[in-house]
Amino acid sequence: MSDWLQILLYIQIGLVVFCLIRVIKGPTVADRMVGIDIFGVLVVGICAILAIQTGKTFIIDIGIAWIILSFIGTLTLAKYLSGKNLNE
Amino acid sequence: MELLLSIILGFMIIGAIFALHARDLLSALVAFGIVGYSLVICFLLLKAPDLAIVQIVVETVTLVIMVAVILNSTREEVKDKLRWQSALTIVLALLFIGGLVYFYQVAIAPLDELGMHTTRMAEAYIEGAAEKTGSANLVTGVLFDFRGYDTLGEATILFTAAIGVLTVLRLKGKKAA
Amino acid sequence: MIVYSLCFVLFMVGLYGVVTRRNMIKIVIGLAIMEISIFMFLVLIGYIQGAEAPIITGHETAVQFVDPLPQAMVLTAIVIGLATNAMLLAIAIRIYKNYGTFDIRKVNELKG
Amino acid sequence: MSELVPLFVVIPLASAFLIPVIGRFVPWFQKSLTLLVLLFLTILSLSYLFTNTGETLAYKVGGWENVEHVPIAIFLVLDGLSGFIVLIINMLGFLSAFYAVSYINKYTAENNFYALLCLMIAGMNGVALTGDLFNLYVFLEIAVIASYALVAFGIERNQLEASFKYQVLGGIASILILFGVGMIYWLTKTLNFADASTILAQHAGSPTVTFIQVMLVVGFGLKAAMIPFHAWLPDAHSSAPSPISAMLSGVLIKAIGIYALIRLFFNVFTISSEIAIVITTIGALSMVIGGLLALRQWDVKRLFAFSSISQVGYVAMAIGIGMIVIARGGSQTVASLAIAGGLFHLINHAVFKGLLFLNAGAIEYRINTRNLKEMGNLAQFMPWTASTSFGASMSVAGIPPFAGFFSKLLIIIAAIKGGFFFLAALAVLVSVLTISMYMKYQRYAFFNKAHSEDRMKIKDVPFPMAFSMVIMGVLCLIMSLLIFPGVREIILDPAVDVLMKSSAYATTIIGM
Amino acid sequence: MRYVALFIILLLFWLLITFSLTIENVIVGAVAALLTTALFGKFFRHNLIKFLQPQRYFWALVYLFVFTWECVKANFDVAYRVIHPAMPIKPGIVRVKLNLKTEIGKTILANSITMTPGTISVDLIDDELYVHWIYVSSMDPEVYSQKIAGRFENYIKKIFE
Amino acid sequence: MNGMSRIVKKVTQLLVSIIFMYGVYIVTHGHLTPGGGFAGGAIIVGAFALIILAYGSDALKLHKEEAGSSASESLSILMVLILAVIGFFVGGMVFFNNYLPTGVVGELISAGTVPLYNIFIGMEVAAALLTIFIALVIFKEESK
Amino acid sequence: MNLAETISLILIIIGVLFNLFGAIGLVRLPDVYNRLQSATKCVTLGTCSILLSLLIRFGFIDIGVKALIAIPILFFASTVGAHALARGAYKNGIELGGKSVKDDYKEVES
Amino acid sequence: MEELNYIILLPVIAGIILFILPEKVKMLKGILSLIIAGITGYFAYMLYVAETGIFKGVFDTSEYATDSVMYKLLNGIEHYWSMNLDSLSQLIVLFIAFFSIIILIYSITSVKREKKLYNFYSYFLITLGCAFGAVLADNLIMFVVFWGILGLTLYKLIKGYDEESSAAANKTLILIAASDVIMIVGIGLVWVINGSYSMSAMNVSTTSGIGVMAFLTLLVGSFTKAGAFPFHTWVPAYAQKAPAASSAYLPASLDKLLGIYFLARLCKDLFVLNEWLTLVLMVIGVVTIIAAVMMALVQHNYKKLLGYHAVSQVGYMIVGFGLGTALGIAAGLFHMINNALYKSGLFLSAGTVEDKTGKENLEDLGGLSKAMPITFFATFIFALSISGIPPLNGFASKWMIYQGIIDFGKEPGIANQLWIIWLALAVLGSALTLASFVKFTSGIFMGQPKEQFKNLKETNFMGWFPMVILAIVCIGFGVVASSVVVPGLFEPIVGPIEYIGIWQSSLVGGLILISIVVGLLIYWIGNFKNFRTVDTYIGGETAGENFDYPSPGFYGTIQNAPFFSVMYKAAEKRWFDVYNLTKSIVLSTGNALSRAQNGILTNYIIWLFVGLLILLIILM
Ligand code: NA
Ligand code: NA
Repeated sequence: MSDWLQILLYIQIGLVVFCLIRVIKGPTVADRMVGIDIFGVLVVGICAILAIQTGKTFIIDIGIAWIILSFIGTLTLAKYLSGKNLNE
Repeated sequence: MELLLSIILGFMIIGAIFALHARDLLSALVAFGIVGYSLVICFLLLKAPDLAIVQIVVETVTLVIMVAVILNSTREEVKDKLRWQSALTIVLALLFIGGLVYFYQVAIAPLDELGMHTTRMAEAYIEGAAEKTGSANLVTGVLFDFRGYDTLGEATILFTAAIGVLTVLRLKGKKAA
Repeated sequence: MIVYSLCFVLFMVGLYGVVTRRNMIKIVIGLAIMEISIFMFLVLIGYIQGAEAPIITGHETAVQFVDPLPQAMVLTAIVIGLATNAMLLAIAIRIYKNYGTFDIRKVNELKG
Repeated sequence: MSELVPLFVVIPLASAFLIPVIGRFVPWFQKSLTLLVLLFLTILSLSYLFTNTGETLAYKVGGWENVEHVPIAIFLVLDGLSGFIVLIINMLGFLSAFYAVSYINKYTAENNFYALLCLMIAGMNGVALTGDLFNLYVFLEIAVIASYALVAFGIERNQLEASFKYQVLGGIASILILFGVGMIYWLTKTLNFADASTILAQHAGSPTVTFIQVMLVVGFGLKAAMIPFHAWLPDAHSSAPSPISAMLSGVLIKAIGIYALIRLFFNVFTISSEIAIVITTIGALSMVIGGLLALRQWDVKRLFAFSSISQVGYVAMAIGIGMIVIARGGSQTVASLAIAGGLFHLINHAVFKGLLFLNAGAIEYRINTRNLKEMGNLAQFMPWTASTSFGASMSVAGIPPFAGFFSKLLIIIAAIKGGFFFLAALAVLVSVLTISMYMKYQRYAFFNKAHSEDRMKIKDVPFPMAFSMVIMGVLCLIMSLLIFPGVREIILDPAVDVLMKSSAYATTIIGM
Repeated sequence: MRYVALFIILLLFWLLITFSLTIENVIVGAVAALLTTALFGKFFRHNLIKFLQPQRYFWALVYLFVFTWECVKANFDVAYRVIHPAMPIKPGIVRVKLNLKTEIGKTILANSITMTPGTISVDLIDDELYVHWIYVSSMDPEVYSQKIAGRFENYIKKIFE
Repeated sequence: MNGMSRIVKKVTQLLVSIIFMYGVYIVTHGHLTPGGGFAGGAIIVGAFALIILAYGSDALKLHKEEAGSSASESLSILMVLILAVIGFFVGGMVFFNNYLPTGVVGELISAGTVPLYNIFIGMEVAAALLTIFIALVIFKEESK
Repeated sequence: MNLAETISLILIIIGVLFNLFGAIGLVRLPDVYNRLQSATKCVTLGTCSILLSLLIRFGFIDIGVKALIAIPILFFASTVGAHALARGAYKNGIELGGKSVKDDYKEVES
Repeated sequence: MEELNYIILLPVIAGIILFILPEKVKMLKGILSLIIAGITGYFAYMLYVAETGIFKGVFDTSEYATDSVMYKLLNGIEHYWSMNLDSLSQLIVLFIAFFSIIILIYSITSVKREKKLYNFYSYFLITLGCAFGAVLADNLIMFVVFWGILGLTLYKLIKGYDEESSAAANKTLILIAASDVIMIVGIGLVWVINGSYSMSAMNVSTTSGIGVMAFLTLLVGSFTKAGAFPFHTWVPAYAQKAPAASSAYLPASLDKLLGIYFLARLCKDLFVLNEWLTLVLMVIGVVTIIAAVMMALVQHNYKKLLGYHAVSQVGYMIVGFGLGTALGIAAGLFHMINNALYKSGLFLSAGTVEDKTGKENLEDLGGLSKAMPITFFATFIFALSISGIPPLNGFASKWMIYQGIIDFGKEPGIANQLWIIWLALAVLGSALTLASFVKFTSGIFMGQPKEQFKNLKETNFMGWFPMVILAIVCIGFGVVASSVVVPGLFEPIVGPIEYIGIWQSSLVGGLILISIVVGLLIYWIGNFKNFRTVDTYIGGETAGENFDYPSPGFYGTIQNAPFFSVMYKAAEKRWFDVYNLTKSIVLSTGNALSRAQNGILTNYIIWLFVGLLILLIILM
């Protein structure tokens, strides 16, 4: 079980590379934003796997915090894309 | 562990280089965000959940205020042609970086390997910290009890920055004559 | 020790950015990257192989915790970094309004 | 008395936190609170110096006792040296704040000004008092972030430019300092000065320690604006509002630069002659190059700013000489003479440079220029400004009976007695440069012919500004008394003792 | 009413995340919920009478299963398209007319559509949902409206309207 | 139309109070779980930021808010200081004394003053970040 | 390894696989809208699956419940995020990719 | 010996108190100052007749031996406050008091008219006190403190409200203060060698390099104060721009007294000179004589002309001390006193003339002898005296110097071998002095009186009285030089003067005569036409502007001579001015360095890290 989890954790961490590739390749800035948005969700998965591994509740807290903040970050970027000032 | 961290750090380095080279500021921001978020993964792996959560927060806040700044100005990158044409410059730069890295290597060689850390001052923080402070989260215990004074300073810095930002961004510097 | 070295390389990348970039926002990013490398460095110092995160959940018996002190330091340092970045950005935007550019090389009225 | 040590930080912080709230409703609140607080702290530091001559007061924040001789609390240490620095900080702070009462009138956001000033002072007091490496970094950041904002306080083009460059360079320095602190923790597993010093002593001379030392020299060297880490200073110090320039040049670069440097290199690291030579060399370089650059300036505040680099170079060089002599086991007399000269010059520079910036502010306040070529003949119309600036100029130029003369005397004589003839010659050379630049200032600002006819009607500055300047002018003169044993024993000697008995620091603190 | 509902929801949320029923915890949670309600109550604009009708919860459960199934299908669909060497895609944005009245219903639908095969909601203007579709299989509005929204619309109607 | 699309607004209505609540949770459980005053405070700011993003700043009547946030910032950090200074008077002239009973490790009401520090730091951070955020977001200089 | 553990492991494997597909889609698909399609859907579902595995593994105790709470939040956050990004991208003038066959939204925007 | 304290503290404290009085009551301030000066004069006399010795611990703090703040403040001051009263300081103190009284008398009416000269009397009195302090100090640090304050008050006694005077004031203080700093090095070196700051305990050999350095650095201080080549350049600038009372007080009298006093201390008590140092002194002496007088010859501005002479005369004193013999030192001291007498007199008369006419250039003046007979007479005496015409005092001291040089030549040593050169140049200097003073006197007082000066009247009593006193003393000292003055004033200092070899009065007398003839000749060459203008005036014709006194012609004649033209051009470009030379070097270095401060942040960061790398390379 724990070996499996370790491998899955590494795979999940490895997936982050795809986001990095997208962020670097672009080509539009929206693509890059998608990259970072997905990155956030992937990390929630990492948190979850770590939580299973260690059995510590608080790691889920980090995951939830991440969901929330990544949501806010994505909205900020999206609002930027739509050409509005953040306070409009 | 060390290998995994090294790989993530490698990604971070690549992301950082891209962030610095992106033609478009917003892309640079996004890439920088990736670097900061990757740090969170490292923190998670290094058993620093407190830092992970704070780093997420800070990275996002930084991102948001940077976006606000760019929205208030321009996202166009400054047109700069790097004057790195001469091989000499590159060689010098590499020598420079190489030199620093070399000295750093020499300096850290006798120090503890990763994971081989021992505690001295923190020994007392860990030993019986729960009884002393009653805080289950030792980092919080350290922050607010053993080193509460540092934390007061930290909060003060944020306060200072807020006052400073308000000061810098106020409408008029001088009263109308 | 390879991690520590990579950390330092990340530091140098940030430095490279601060030195070569002309855009003030990029300079801020470069500084932030340098800061990130230092945070990483400090946390690495406090890491102990096989130890637990320094939070008592009530289940563990006789476990070793990683050193909480570097973590507390980094936490403080992260906030300080945020504060300095906020100040820098506030100044940067004000400079943009005054000089019409983010190019630090064009912001050079003070010299000599 | 030791219970009062945290007050140096707590009180200015509290006033900084109160000002934005209450200052909104009570118009005179910011000024009066700031003044009261700073006056109180000045008196407190004086009372420490007069009542506890040379005694070290250590305060453990949180009341945590040492565990098996390992200090775990953050220590606040008030000894001769930090008492000396704290006195300078708060005294200058008080005078600058008093001056600002009318100077800052023309700006908006006065509340923020006083809040930031209090924060800066709290930060510097924190740096001066702390006995903990990381705490040093934290309070240093409070002070510098407040100073970043204060430099840009007027939000004019040049202020913004200066502030940005200052922040970037200061940010790099802070990162290097944090890096150094981290490496010390890595090596010693402790952050306490005293505790770390006992462990660092076992590693003295190892490449690791040398690397750390270099990081810290560069980091704090930048904060102290030593050549070649000085580039931010002329911009920032000349652009800031004058009371702030006075604080920056007079106090900040010393409290968070020089003081931190000497505290660490005397009391935490084992004094090594290599580092001592580095500090001496950097000091001498700063002294010469700063002087050469200052002489050609026509912007009066820029002139003062470059001169600060030069004068702080004197301080660093003198203390470096002291370090070399101690490291080589040379004569105690020479070492203590050099260190006393350095510290004496430090306090002198605080006063006269502070005063000079206040003078420049007074001139700017009345005729709205900093360019020497646009001044002239002001001595006839601004007698207080002119006479105090004369005192300050003479003091910085090292002309008796002003205090600056005696500190330079000590430095030069110590250099000669220690066999550093070349350094003595440099000190003399720079002294001549200094005289020339300040005579240039005197000539073009206060004498010469008036730049325009409408200047003929100007009046001297309002009372608060004049008052601060006069007090500092008088200080320029009466601080000469510091050379006499009776006064020296109270103010200067305890500070020198801390540095001379550098290893006693650790044993005292750990024993507490 | 709205405020009370929000308060209850928040307190419930609190108790779930803290997962503790000690008296202190409930008090702290209540205080926090009260504070939150006071601050953000005005943003909580839902018609709450409906939440008292139990059949809506039943349909919600049903919807959950349907939706999960669609979701899984969607994922295999995407996986297929992504892994297929030729990448069989034919993307486009289509306009879907909604029959829903309530704002919350439309929003849930839009979000559901985002999670289901090959579609993603781009904008909601009046009653029309603009959907990016990875494989535009039909050009007929009737057909694709049913195909994209129809699956969920009825359930959502039963839950929210 | 001010703000973002209707979908975003609707979901914001659902989420914003949850986010705020979560922030409060992080703050108050700082001594038990990761996070604490700083992280929680920042999440609380996230709630406000979300509203500004979704609805535009008019929804919060910003000019007042900015003043209010900097005032509450001052007050809360002052409270931190007062908490620390109370140590002077309770238990032998000790600054930053943990003068409250430490309780049982792992319980919500434990660790003496630590949760109180967390709460006030949380408020301070929230107010400070909100101030910075608002200042940067609504910053518009008079035309030069 | 008991049943709960096995199921949870399977769920995790499924989740990671979905994440993998999403990530591949993120890299392979041609334009931003398509990338959003694949990435949002797969990665959100994958992550939800992993979170669900926590509930299965630990049951209704604090950790499982917390994971359960995370799922709807994640659902709303990521779908709305995707929607906002898609809309923003369109408003920003990022055209549909070359393979696109239909664009009804154009009329609204123009 | 309380006078030792009072003579220093009384004027200083009085000066500080006078700051409080408003400028409106300048006259009152002057009278008060005069009273104070009178009292110090009494003290000076008391000290002159007192037994001599070293007095330490004059501030006896034992009675304050409680733990009071005052005690703490003053505790330890006795360590610094030690004085040495010997015959040399007795003499100097006496003359300082004398000159200050004389000049104060003059100033009471003249300074009243100087509108923008603030706090003249305060600085005057502080100067007085500090001059006493410097002369009496035994501790070198105490000495240098007083010495430095004198530079400061010197600066304060000039009003700088126009371009030139502010430049002059600037230059003055920079040079003076620079020399003070250099003196600190000397003091440090002396401390290293001798282990104490006490002058009386000092007898430093100049065989070692460190000893030579100590001597030379201290010499710089002495030379700058006295105004010797190459540190003299502040003197003419100051003399031209300062009020007459200031010029007469400091550069002309007190600074000379002090500078030469210190030179005497250096040569006589503190150091044992080696022969190379003697040579250096001789060279500097004669160069000072010749260079300064050459510059004086071509001046239009009569105050500047006097300034150059004030420098030139110092050369004779340096030559005197360079000789190192009792006769030489006595001659140097005698010349110092004489010079102070006639030079301050000349400044007073120049001030009077300027005050009356408002003109600064010789071309604009002429024929004032009728209007101002007393001034003319006094000036005439001073001019003769400075030119070394018997039987005036200038003659007497120069005579002693020539005699000294001749005797000096009889000893072995490098400098001694060259005695004939020193002698010739000294004589030439004397001749040139005469030439220029003929020009000075005739330019102002003789020739065609200008229309605008027709209604001039003699200055008032307070104006001419000091000049007359000085003139009388000049004559008196000349007449009774060998019988009273030298034995009475100088032999107590240098010991009985032994004349080695024959008393070559005929040779010396001949030299004096030669110098007079040569001087007149030079004047005649330069002013050939001029005699004719004077003739026309004597013939009773009305002279027009065409026949104006043509000083420029005189200027041209010498300036165009082959060797001199090069030198004058160099001087015009200020190549000899150590101040300007250094200034240009320093400024160009600063400009070069400032290129690095180019406003580009990148560069700043690069320096930072290059510095870091260099430190690492050096240390690791
Ligand atoms: Na925490
Ligand atoms: Na405590």
